[in-house]
Amino acid sequence: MADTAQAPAAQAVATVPVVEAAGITKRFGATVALRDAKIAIDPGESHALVGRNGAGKSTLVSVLTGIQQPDTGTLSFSGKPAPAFGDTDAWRSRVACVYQRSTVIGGLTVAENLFLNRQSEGGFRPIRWKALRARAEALLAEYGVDVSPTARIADLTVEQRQFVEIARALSFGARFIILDEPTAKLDARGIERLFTKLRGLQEQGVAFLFISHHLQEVYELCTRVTVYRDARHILTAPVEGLGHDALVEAMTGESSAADPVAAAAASRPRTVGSQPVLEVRGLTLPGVYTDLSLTVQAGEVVGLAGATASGNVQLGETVAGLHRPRAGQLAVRGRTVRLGDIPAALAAGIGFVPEDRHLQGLVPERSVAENATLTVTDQLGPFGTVLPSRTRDFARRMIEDLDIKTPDAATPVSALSGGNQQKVVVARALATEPELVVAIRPTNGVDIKSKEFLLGRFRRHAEQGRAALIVSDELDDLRTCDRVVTMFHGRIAAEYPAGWTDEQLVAAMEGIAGTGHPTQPRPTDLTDTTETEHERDTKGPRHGGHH
Amino acid sequence: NRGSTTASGSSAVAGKPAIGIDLPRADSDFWNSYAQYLRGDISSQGLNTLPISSSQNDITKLVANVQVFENTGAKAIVMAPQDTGAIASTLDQLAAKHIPVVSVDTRPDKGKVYMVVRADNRAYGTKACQFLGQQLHGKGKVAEFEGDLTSVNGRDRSEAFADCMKQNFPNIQVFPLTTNWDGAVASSKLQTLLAQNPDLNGIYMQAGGVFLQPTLALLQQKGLLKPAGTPGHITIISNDGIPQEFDAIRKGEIDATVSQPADLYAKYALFYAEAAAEGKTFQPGPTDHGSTIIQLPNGLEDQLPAPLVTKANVDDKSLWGNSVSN
Amino acid sequence: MAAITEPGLASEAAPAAASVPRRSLNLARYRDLSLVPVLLVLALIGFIVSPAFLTSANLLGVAQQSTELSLLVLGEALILVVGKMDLSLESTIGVAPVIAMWLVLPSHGGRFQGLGALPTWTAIPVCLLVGALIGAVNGFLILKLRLNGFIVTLGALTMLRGLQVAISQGQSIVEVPNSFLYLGETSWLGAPAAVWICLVLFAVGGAALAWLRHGRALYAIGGNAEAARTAGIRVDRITWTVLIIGSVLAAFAGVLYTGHYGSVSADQGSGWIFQVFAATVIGGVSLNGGKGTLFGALTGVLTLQLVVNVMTLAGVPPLWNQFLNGLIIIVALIISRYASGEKQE
Amino acid sequence: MAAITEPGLASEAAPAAASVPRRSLNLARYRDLSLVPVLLVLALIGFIVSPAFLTSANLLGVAQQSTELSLLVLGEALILVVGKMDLSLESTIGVAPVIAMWLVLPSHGGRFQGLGALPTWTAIPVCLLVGALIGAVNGFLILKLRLNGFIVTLGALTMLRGLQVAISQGQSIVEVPNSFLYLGETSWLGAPAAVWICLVLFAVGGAALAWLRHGRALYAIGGNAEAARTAGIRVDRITWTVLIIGSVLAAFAGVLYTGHYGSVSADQGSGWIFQVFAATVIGGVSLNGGKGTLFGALTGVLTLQLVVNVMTLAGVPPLWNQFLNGLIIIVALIISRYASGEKQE
Ligand SMILES: Nc1ncnc2c1ncn2[C@@H]1O[C@H](COP(=O)(O)OP(=O)(O)OP(=O)(O)O)[C@@H](O)[C@H]1O
Ligand SMILES: Nc1ncnc2c1ncn2[C@@H]1O[C@H](COP(=O)(O)OP(=O)(O)OP(=O)(O)O)[C@@H](O)[C@H]1O
Ligand SMILES: [Mg+2]
Ligand SMILES: [Mg+2]
Repeated sequence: MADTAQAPAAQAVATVPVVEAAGITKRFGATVALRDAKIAIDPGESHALVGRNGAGKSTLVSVLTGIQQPDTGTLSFSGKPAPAFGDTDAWRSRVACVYQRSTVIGGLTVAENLFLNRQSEGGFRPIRWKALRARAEALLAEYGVDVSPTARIADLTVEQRQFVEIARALSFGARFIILDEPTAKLDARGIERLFTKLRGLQEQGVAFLFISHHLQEVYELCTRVTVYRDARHILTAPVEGLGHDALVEAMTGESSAADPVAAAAASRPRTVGSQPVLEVRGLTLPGVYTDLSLTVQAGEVVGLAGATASGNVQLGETVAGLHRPRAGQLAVRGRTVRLGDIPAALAAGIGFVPEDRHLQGLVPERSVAENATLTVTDQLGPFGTVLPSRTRDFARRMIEDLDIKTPDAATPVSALSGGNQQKVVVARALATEPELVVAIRPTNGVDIKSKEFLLGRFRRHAEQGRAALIVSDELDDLRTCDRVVTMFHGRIAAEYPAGWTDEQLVAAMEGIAGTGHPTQPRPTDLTDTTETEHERDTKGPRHGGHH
Repeated sequence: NRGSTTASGSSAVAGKPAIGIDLPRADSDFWNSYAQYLRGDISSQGLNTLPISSSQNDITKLVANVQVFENTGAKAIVMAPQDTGAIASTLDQLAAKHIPVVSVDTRPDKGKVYMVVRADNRAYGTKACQFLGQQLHGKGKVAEFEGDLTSVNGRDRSEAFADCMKQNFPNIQVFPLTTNWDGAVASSKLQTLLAQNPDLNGIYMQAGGVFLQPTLALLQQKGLLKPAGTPGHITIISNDGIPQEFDAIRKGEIDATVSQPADLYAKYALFYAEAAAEGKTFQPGPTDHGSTIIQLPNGLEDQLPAPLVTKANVDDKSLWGNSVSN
Repeated sequence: MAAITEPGLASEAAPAAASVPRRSLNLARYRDLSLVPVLLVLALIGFIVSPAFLTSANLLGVAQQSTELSLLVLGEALILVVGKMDLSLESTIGVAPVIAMWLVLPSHGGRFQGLGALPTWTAIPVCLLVGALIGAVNGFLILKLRLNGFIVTLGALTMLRGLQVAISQGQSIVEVPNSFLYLGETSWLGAPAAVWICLVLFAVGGAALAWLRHGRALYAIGGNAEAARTAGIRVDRITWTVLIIGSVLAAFAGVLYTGHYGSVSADQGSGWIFQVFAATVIGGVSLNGGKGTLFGALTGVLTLQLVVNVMTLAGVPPLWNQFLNGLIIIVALIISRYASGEKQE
Repeated sequence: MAAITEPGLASEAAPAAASVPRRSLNLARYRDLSLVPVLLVLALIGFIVSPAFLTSANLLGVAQQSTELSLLVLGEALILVVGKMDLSLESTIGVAPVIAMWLVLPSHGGRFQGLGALPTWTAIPVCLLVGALIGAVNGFLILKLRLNGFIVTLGALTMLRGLQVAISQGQSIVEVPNSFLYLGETSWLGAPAAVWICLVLFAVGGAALAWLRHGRALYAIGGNAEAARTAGIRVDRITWTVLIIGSVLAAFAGVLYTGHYGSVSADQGSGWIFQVFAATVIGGVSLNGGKGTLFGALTGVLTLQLVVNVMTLAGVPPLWNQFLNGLIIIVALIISRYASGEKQE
């Protein structure tokens, strides 16, 4: 492998793709995940793979990394046929990968996860932990992630975990690396750090397959792009010269409407009702946020922006009843809501889209219908009964309403692609027709069309005289909002009416906004003890009950 | 902490040698009666005993308890090893330490014992066979509730019963049913058997304490519980001699039982233990209490009488089942 | 999975979505019938080995023998679906009746000394109450103290059995209140009362799981407790309730047992928990929670009981009895696994 | 949790990373010591109730009585860490020696008829081989046929016990090969050989789990098998190996048991599995896999054994024996849960 780095060798293999897959077909029972799909990636190129949810991207990844065996098709690395299925070591020597699903082990330390199955040369060679920890520390430093190698993954934030995943994948020294939606779990600052690292590797001639639903990232990083649609290969073309709209059209198969911003702006009603839907007064959750007040008017879509440790997510969760704050009160349509009581919050008319759909959002084995109606089981029949017919009809309505791509209402939700799973979670939240819907990173891992759709859906919800609170750090999400409130270190940093610039908002999230915050520690900076506090305190409610 | 009190109490009991006693299990009628007799005799004879332990039918617990007796200065040990094989090495250890052992109810396969106090389980089986054979005039169908295949006593009874039947009553068809000493299992298997052979006319249950009530309940439901003497009556002989069986005999629900003398077990276990501690010795031959001592390869055995109890002698006061204190 | 799709959904879905493969749908429908083939095979063997097998007497006998076990299985199935475990059921079936009798039976006369603290008619209610109490305590230890459920209930298993021995002084109680005996002895419409009662309880339970809001919640909680919580389901409260119901069912099984066998033996139910789990799991209920139906669990019980019945009829040599028993469990497991086409765990 | 962080970590980490919260670090250090307080309390009680407690004779006795159980616990701990379960260990400890003797003992003379198929010296190797075979079969059923491990091994438990009964005809085998007896009888440096052997095995196992890649793989697999697979760990192969090792350890426990008690009894080890799980789990090994240490498991065994020892010394009335036993398990569980400050489940 190493010799391919040298110029002459590189010349020799230049024409031979590092990976070439052709005629790949993969079925999962009913669903065809890949139909006669192909892809070819040249040495040293950064190749983007885009497509709507369920297009088959991740499936291709699992085929390229030897996790799943294709039903048909040929696969070769640098001209040589792919290793036998199951010969994991051989696969890993050819391709490293950051999977869409987390592959770190919560019980183990950061150091061990980084070097999992490579802690020592041989299976029976003793592990030298000190050295290992040192290597881990060095490796993490490259990403500016300040986590102790001795910390347990379970105690890390989502973003820190993602960086451990990335660091591990990139540390194999492979000449070909796959990243399946690596930025989905990162905030702006984190994405920056990732890209600097990737560019470094690009210069060393490492080839990438980069999957993302953020097209600007594609333009930023990649030279060529391949588009999949409905499990088929649609096109492969150089990125420059391929316009945003053309790309979206290729992905969706329909000429794309105006971009989400415009769409949202156009549909934005000038008449924001004057009676408040949500009133938050002086909420305090020790170590997370202090004395927060916030009001959301009827017809309003409010964005609650903030970096990882800003406490915006916990505030959203508190409104939904997940945490019981120490002080403050919360009223919906003027009626105060019992704090820290999820059922009470629901009853008061608060719908909730949790941050992590796998941990908090879905019952994987259960059907789409049941997941979508989980919050309204009291409306599906008399005397506490749940009538199958009503359940089905209700579910069918939600499936149409949010155009969820599923074979049937009875399909277990685990068989849906990421984006469609997210839609089911949103369906669950909207099912109660809540006065206020609290959505945390609602477009996480959702394709561009669905993203437009979901944001538009929240907008429509607001226009029916209700309101939406969108907790996120993704600018796309926030653009659709009438107002954006930014938080920093558990306090409200600034507030922007529509029409803010990206710079303004990013700055505010980083704590550089006018509001007096002298220091601006990196969001993932764990050396700040107060933030360490956040991490542990907020884990409890959010990840408790998941074992 | 009863440990120390017993110890101090014992010093009051003018220097009598300390006896360690282990009960095999706490969840059976028979062994609880045995335990009660033990306590009675201990207090009445003012014996010096270490705290009584229970090994919950687990040989490893028994060995652990015996080890404690060793370390707390037992001069003799009374035990009832339900597993007669696995006690071997422990007996050797005790022999090495010159601590005599009285084994109640079971006869260790190996290892030295001072005295085995038990009624002959093979005799149980034979007596039951004889009784049934005569009652059924040598022909018919008999169900046999065997205990646990891993239990020595159960096996002795089964074998003796089978041998006797084969020799003396070839025309009686025996259906052996393993039950692991579980009344529910016995009941369900009997129910199945009755469906298969409605003309069943005899039952031998190897442990009345376990099988009596479930069997009676089943026959009751099936309307097969006819008093002795009336046509269609199923002849039942049980084993143990617990009061419930006597009641059943009086009511004519069952015909007989073999009384396994819990009182004598307790009495002579203590008697021999004390004798052993004081260094007395015994010879094979008849004893003063209507039993005979026989020689074993690894010690002596006092084979206590196990009378057959029928309507005729069911009210005999000398039967322990009639004098048991509850 | 079909074990957990809404009733009717799978069937009616077929026309609705052509995209849905027939195969998975069929599996869907068969999932909780996966033991039926096993039952048929057993029935066939039974029929071959003895004409007595197909007599109503025999089959009713099997049914009656299944009652107590099936109630434990019913309770355990509910508990497993909600994602917990309770081993102590096998002791509850014994200790609950004993405590009840200890409280109601007179303190003198009769071999077993009760307290006579309560009138005799209260025997059954008290018994059930004791069951509820046991379930509540287990729930407290598991849900509030967050102790490991498996091992807590394992401790409870030993402790409750010990309590029974201590109270009954290791003796079986023979003079039992008539209310107990009644249930064991009467038959309605030619079948033992206990059988009818069990059928009704299973029907009610099955209906609740399929059509009741709180019933459905069990699957949600078992499938992903955190997701259920964020959906506004009172996870702890419902789980706790289920644990209590399970123990009450076990206590009621104790009532039937006592009536059936006419006495409370000191080791009533001991060692049953293995059978309970075997029946529940070969019946298609997942140990990881969120999967399975009561109907499946019921077929599990019947399978185990039929095995014993057939082996007795066939007159299997006692020495090989236990071996065959274990072998058949495994074979049944394999058959049901392939009949349902689903990987377990 | 320290249970699975690297050795020495706790101590070194403190300076290394100020960023890691001190609290979790202390937990880390205490996690597998969480039973030590319990042991101390027991020792104290023992010391109070009887002077005989602190004698070397008594303590060595406890140690020796722990040996067989501790080997089963060692095996079960490994299997639990890798995320599986094996109930059949309690039968393997009995059936493996029996089969071995059946093969080596002469076919006539002696109460137990063997086949005399193999020379006597092969007794122990054959016994271990049988163990390996059992583990391999379990592995096949669980990993290849994808059957539910809990229930497969439950079936195996019954089946193997039945096999033992069938072969030994329910009798205990008294004339055992000397190689078996030797291990049970000899002592080295004043302590029984069995004790030394167990200590060594635990030390080896603990070291492997702490310092070997294959050892660490167990935690990875138990923690998240999918992730482990993507990391290139041969999940099935390693799991299978662990299952085999577990059964071999059980077979070896059978050898020690036979030597210790001078015979193979037909119900050798039956009912032990509860104790095995109790010891393992109160020792801090998680039933969900990926957590726990062998040292913790060992403290679990000692706790259970000390309880029996102390209760006997204290002369607990036999009727309350079992009750206390269960109660103490639960109390120990509570203490260790709060000592480690971790939610179980
Ligand atoms: N294990 C599985 N079982 C059944 N169906 C599956 C499985 N994995 C994927 N699918 C189906 O295959 C299709 C492709 O899934 P895949 O995850 O590759 O989409 P994707 O392009 O990665 O979507 P996303 O952008 O949301 O990640 C989807 O329809 C999905 O439902
Ligand atoms: N991790 C947590 N942090 C803060 N509060 C919590 C947490 N878990 C539960 N609560 C509070 O405990 C109460 C119960 O919430 P939960 O969602 O657990 O419902 P439940 O426990 O099933 O019902 P119950 O209220 O009867 O306990 C609610 O008020 C909830 O806010
Ligand atoms: Mg994907
Ligand atoms: Mg709660």
